[in-house]
Amino acid sequence: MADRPITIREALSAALREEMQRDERVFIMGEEVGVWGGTYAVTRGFLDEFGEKRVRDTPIAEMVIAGAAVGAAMAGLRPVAEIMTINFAFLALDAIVNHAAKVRYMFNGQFTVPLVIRTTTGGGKQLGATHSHAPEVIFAHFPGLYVAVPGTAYDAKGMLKASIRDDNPVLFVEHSTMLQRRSPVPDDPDFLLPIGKSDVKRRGDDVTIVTFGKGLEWSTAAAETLAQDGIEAEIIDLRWLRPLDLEPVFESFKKTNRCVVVEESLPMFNVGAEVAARLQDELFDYMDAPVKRVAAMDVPLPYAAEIERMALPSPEKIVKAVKEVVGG
Amino acid sequence: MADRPITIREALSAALREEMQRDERVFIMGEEVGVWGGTYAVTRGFLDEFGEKRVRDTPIAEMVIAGAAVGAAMAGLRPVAEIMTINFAFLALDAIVNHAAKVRYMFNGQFTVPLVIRTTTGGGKQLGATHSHAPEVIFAHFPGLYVAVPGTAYDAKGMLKASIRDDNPVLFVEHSTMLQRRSPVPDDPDFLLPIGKSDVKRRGDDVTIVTFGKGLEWSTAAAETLAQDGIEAEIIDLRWLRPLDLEPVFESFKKTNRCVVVEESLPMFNVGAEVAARLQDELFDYMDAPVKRVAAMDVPLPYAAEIERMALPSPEKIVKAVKEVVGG
Amino acid sequence: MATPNKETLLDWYHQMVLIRRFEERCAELYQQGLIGGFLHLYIGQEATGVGAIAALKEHDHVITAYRDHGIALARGLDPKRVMAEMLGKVDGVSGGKGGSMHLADRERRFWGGYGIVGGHLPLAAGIALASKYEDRGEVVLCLMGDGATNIGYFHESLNLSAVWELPVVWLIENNQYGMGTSVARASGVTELVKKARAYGDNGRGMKEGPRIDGMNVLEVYEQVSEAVEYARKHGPILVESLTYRLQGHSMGDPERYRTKEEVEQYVASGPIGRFRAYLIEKYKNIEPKLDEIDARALEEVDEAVEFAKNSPDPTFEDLVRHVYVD
Amino acid sequence: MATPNKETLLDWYHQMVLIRRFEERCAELYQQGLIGGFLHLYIGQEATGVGAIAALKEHDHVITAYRDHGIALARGLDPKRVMAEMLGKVDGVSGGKGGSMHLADRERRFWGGYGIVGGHLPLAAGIALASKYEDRGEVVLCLMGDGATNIGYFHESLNLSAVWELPVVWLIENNQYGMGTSVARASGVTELVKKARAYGDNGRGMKEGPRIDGMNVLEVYEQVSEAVEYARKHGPILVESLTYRLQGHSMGDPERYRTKEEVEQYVASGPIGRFRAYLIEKYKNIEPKLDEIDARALEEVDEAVEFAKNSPDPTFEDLVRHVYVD
Ligand SMILES: Cc1ncc(C[n+]2csc(CCOP(=O)(O)OP(=O)(O)O)c2C)c(N)n1
Ligand SMILES: Cc1ncc(C[n+]2csc(CCOP(=O)(O)OP(=O)(O)O)c2C)c(N)n1
Ligand SMILES: [Mg+2]
Ligand SMILES: [Mg+2]
Repeated sequence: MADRPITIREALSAALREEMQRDERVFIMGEEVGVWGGTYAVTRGFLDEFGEKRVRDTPIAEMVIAGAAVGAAMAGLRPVAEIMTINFAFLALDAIVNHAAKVRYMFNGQFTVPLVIRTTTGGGKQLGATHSHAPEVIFAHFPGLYVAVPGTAYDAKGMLKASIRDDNPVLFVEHSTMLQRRSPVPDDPDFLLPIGKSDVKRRGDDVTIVTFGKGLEWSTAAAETLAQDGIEAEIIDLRWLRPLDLEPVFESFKKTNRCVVVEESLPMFNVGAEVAARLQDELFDYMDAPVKRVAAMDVPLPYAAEIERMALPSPEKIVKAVKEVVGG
Repeated sequence: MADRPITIREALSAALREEMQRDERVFIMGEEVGVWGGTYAVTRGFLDEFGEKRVRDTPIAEMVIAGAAVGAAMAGLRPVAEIMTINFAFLALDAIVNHAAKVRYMFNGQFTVPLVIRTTTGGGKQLGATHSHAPEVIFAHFPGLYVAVPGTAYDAKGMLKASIRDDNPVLFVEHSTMLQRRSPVPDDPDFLLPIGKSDVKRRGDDVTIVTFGKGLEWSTAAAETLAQDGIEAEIIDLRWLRPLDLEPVFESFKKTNRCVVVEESLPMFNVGAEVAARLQDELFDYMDAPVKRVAAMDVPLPYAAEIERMALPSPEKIVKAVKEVVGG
Repeated sequence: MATPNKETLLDWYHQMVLIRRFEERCAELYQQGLIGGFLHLYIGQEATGVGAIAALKEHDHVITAYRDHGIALARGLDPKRVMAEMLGKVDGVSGGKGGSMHLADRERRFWGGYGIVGGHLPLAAGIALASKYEDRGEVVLCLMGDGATNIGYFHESLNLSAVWELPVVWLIENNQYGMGTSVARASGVTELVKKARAYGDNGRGMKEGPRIDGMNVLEVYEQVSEAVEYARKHGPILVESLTYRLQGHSMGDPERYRTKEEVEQYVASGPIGRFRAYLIEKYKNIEPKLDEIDARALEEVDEAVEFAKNSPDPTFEDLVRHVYVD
Repeated sequence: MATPNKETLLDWYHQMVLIRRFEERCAELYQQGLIGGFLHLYIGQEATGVGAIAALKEHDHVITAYRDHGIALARGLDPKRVMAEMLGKVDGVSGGKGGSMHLADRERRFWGGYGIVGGHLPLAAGIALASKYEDRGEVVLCLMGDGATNIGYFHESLNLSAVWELPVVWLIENNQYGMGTSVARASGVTELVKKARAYGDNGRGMKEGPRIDGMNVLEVYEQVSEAVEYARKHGPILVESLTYRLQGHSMGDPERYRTKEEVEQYVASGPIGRFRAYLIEKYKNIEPKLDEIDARALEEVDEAVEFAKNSPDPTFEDLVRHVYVD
């Protein structure tokens, strides 16, 4: 079947619809997933198509949204629970870490938690400090969970379908400012992408840019600017923070010997730290320059547009970092 | 006044008592801080000494323990709220990050949050997966908060007193297996240690060990073993994960050119990642070997003693890592 | 409780109209792209905010959720500075860093709007604790939506306030929906004030207060006044105000969860029209005065917008300031 | 509800005695350092666990907190494997990885003990949802302590179960203390079953069930049986069992929060003694049979310890297994 260009929103919608059609046990629950049609309109029409049993609006109660989804998954269903935004997932941290991620382990494999928790991440929308986090990295700290951070419609669809079919709990993190981004996506109802595989999004020999989610967009723009200056960046999209697949990063670095990590996370204890630490450990002899990191500034995000923008990564900041590592 | 060797428990107790005596606005609240005398007996006798108004037992309700403490702090008190163990602080993540850490910023400095949240961390006590975290690093990810991780009685006292007197919110993380450790501590009721200063705990020229909390104990034991082989380790105790003071680490590394980071955290997106990333960035030309990291294994902690031990750092693992970086 | 005289009633009328005009203007400015983020209007709920805050003393405290513009104005925050906050300017009450959801004014003892549903409830308990701890005799008025009564924060905060006998009036603004979810679809009990029964009994702990007509500013004032005095003397009380939001949850709400007819019915019985009719009935020849107030409110909003537009943007220095106390 | 015959009653007696002996042995093994971590004994609460679980069908579900040994044994888990878990051995019900607080047995539909207070309540709601979703007619019995009723999880879970009409019996084991905090010091309302009123009303949502004498296994059985049938037909119900823990919260509790006299009074009216007296009264010449059961229970515990001691320790492979489904 031919690939059609669709938006990330459509890709998510299609993935959910196909998996719900395929398997009766798959259902969705969360705030405003039903009557409203999803805060970001991802589940519009689902209530009519699948009915109240499988499209379940919940009270505003993140602890039980996550926790009840864990229980339902343990007991044989395949819930796709939605936490409206990752800011509110802080309230569900215990349910996610102590239960979703651990019941299998601590009961010695007796239980399985085939659960997907979908949520949206990211700042840049003038929502102020309580509503502008991109903290997916702190969830990825904990074993037992997978953390998906797709950056294209293609990835969103293949990764979400794979997450729903997988028997492990997945925190599926969509970027709220990217839902309108469009790319070709297979119609094939069995189109799946592997769990935990990063992806080379652009080829280049001069520098490796490691990124994910919104960082992909910024990095791609930066790469275009850099190309005009004759610097060809290779962009590795991690796609998953857990399992974290650094093989393609290592491969690339062996060629470029230079790396910049780009993410919307806060600047400390983040993905860039892990990537830099692993690179210097694994490929010490290949390092021609230190790994540089581009992340958000170390402040809560403010409301006012201009200063919010200053606090976030940008193609300009990436270009600057790349130029530092390629020297000159 | 002469320094007396006391335990960490006594140091914490003395710090709290002195600050409560000094300032009426300082009070403690939390589960079992009163009648029980503190789960770890840190506040034994406080109820009798200070009365019910200032020693407040709470229901089992971590969200409101943290959140009410934030409100009380904003309104002029200086609460020391206790979250029994850091495992339960997951339930308070929203109150800590969205409110304790951010109300000052998002309201443009109108409010001040002179709050200390005391909690205990760490595995190694056969408590199983829900009760055996050492996740202080995820809290340190967020600006607006300070995160203290003392490893000696001296530090515990000076840091806790400074935290109580400081006008910023501090997450004060005590290691539950170290409360009986003893060291000399000044009696001086104005003995304070600066916020955000790491400390050289051992001098040595061959390798820099960066650590905190329980890691200090393991690293000290490792250093003794290494000394027998003629390897002198310099141990830097971070003492705070936020503000993170890497200056002494850089100083040390300029001399040793080799570094191992030791922590009880999980292995990804942790303190070792940050330290390694910063070292390779700041002191690229001083690196004689990659920075190595010793952390917990990437599993939830199990109950059975022997395998729990395997999952945690140990002096042996540190010795091995050091020998790798010093070559040979 | 002081019986409101004519001047007071006209002041309330002014506040309600000012809020309405302010919110309408915010909607326009949002469409023009001058206000960003989420914008939650208070249109339809004016009587609750104005009546409840009128029941407080100067030294009492107010705290609410993100639907906070009306509360801020009722509490006497300067419309200019509130509007400047909407536009993200340095003269905004939160310096342009808080935005629509995060207004606050320490001077006016308005502790803020808060974006996390239920997240401000424990703060309210803590503020009340400080009042009690220092024997200040101050009460905290904590407003929240109907949807917020289902979150864990509600339970823990109300229970703590009951056990510690804290001076809080917990006021539910039941506007019948939390986003698109009606009360009956979100809560096991639909008379929300009954939730008090989980926190008190036989005169101990939480008091179950009244369910009041939140579209009637006088009733709100009277009932909340009693609740405030109860809280000042005895401890926490839960009150429910039945109201309605005439606009979407926030800008861009498709409003699939309710019918046009339902909304129109509430437009007809809106709090401002009702109060205006009451005043006309009560005081003869008051209409010119009311018209004058209407005109003044519009002017104030114009001035506020003007002020806000002329206020500078925050700078990099503002961005990095106030993360910590220096 | 089937009226229990003699055989059934003797079976309950056996379960209660087995639990008591098991717990006593655990205390010893803890002192000897063979059991690690925290150890929360069920001594004093046996009638609640045994009576409540007897009210379930095979296909129903049980879930509880960390005070779970008694519940596990009442649900028919093999004492050998439970003891092996205490000792952290591979033959333990959780392979030695869960420990005392985290027992579970999928076969017996015992979903586990959980260490986070209130953390298992949403799981119970989810398990009940699965039953309802697939029309299985199964009920979930979710036990919790009195202290757990104050945490946000309680509120959110009970409310969700009410809104979704989930087949759950929420059973509060009110042993009067959460660690050292008495019910009255922790909760605004002290008759905990009244908390149902926040989640239901007029036959809708949560049903307020009975407050029962949790020291009387027959009463527990009868009342919980009714509650289970209610839940199976209509949806959630909250039940409170009044009981007492005769030991400290966990090993090493200084017990400063209660007097010796209080404890002794409950020892005197303990559930096993009371039930034994009832049986002797009801069936003549039953005493030798009861003595035999007592002896058998002791043997079973001996065997369990023997088995546990002989079971191997988990290995590195166990350490790294089951983090994910492969
Ligand atoms: C913890 C949390 N969950 C979800 C949201 C998203 N959200 C914002 S407002 C809202 C509805 C709140 O309804 P209600 O409490 O009735 O207040 P109203 O908007 O009607 O004033 C939701 C779900 C949030 N801000 N915080
Ligand atoms: C969220 C959380 N907070 C605190 C604790 C520590 N803790 C363990 S048991 C307990 C008391 C629980 O009391 P209750 O629910 O009455 O159960 P009981 O121990 O009496 O059976 C506490 C505070 C915990 N395990 N989880
Ligand atoms: Mg509402
Ligand atoms: Mg109890």
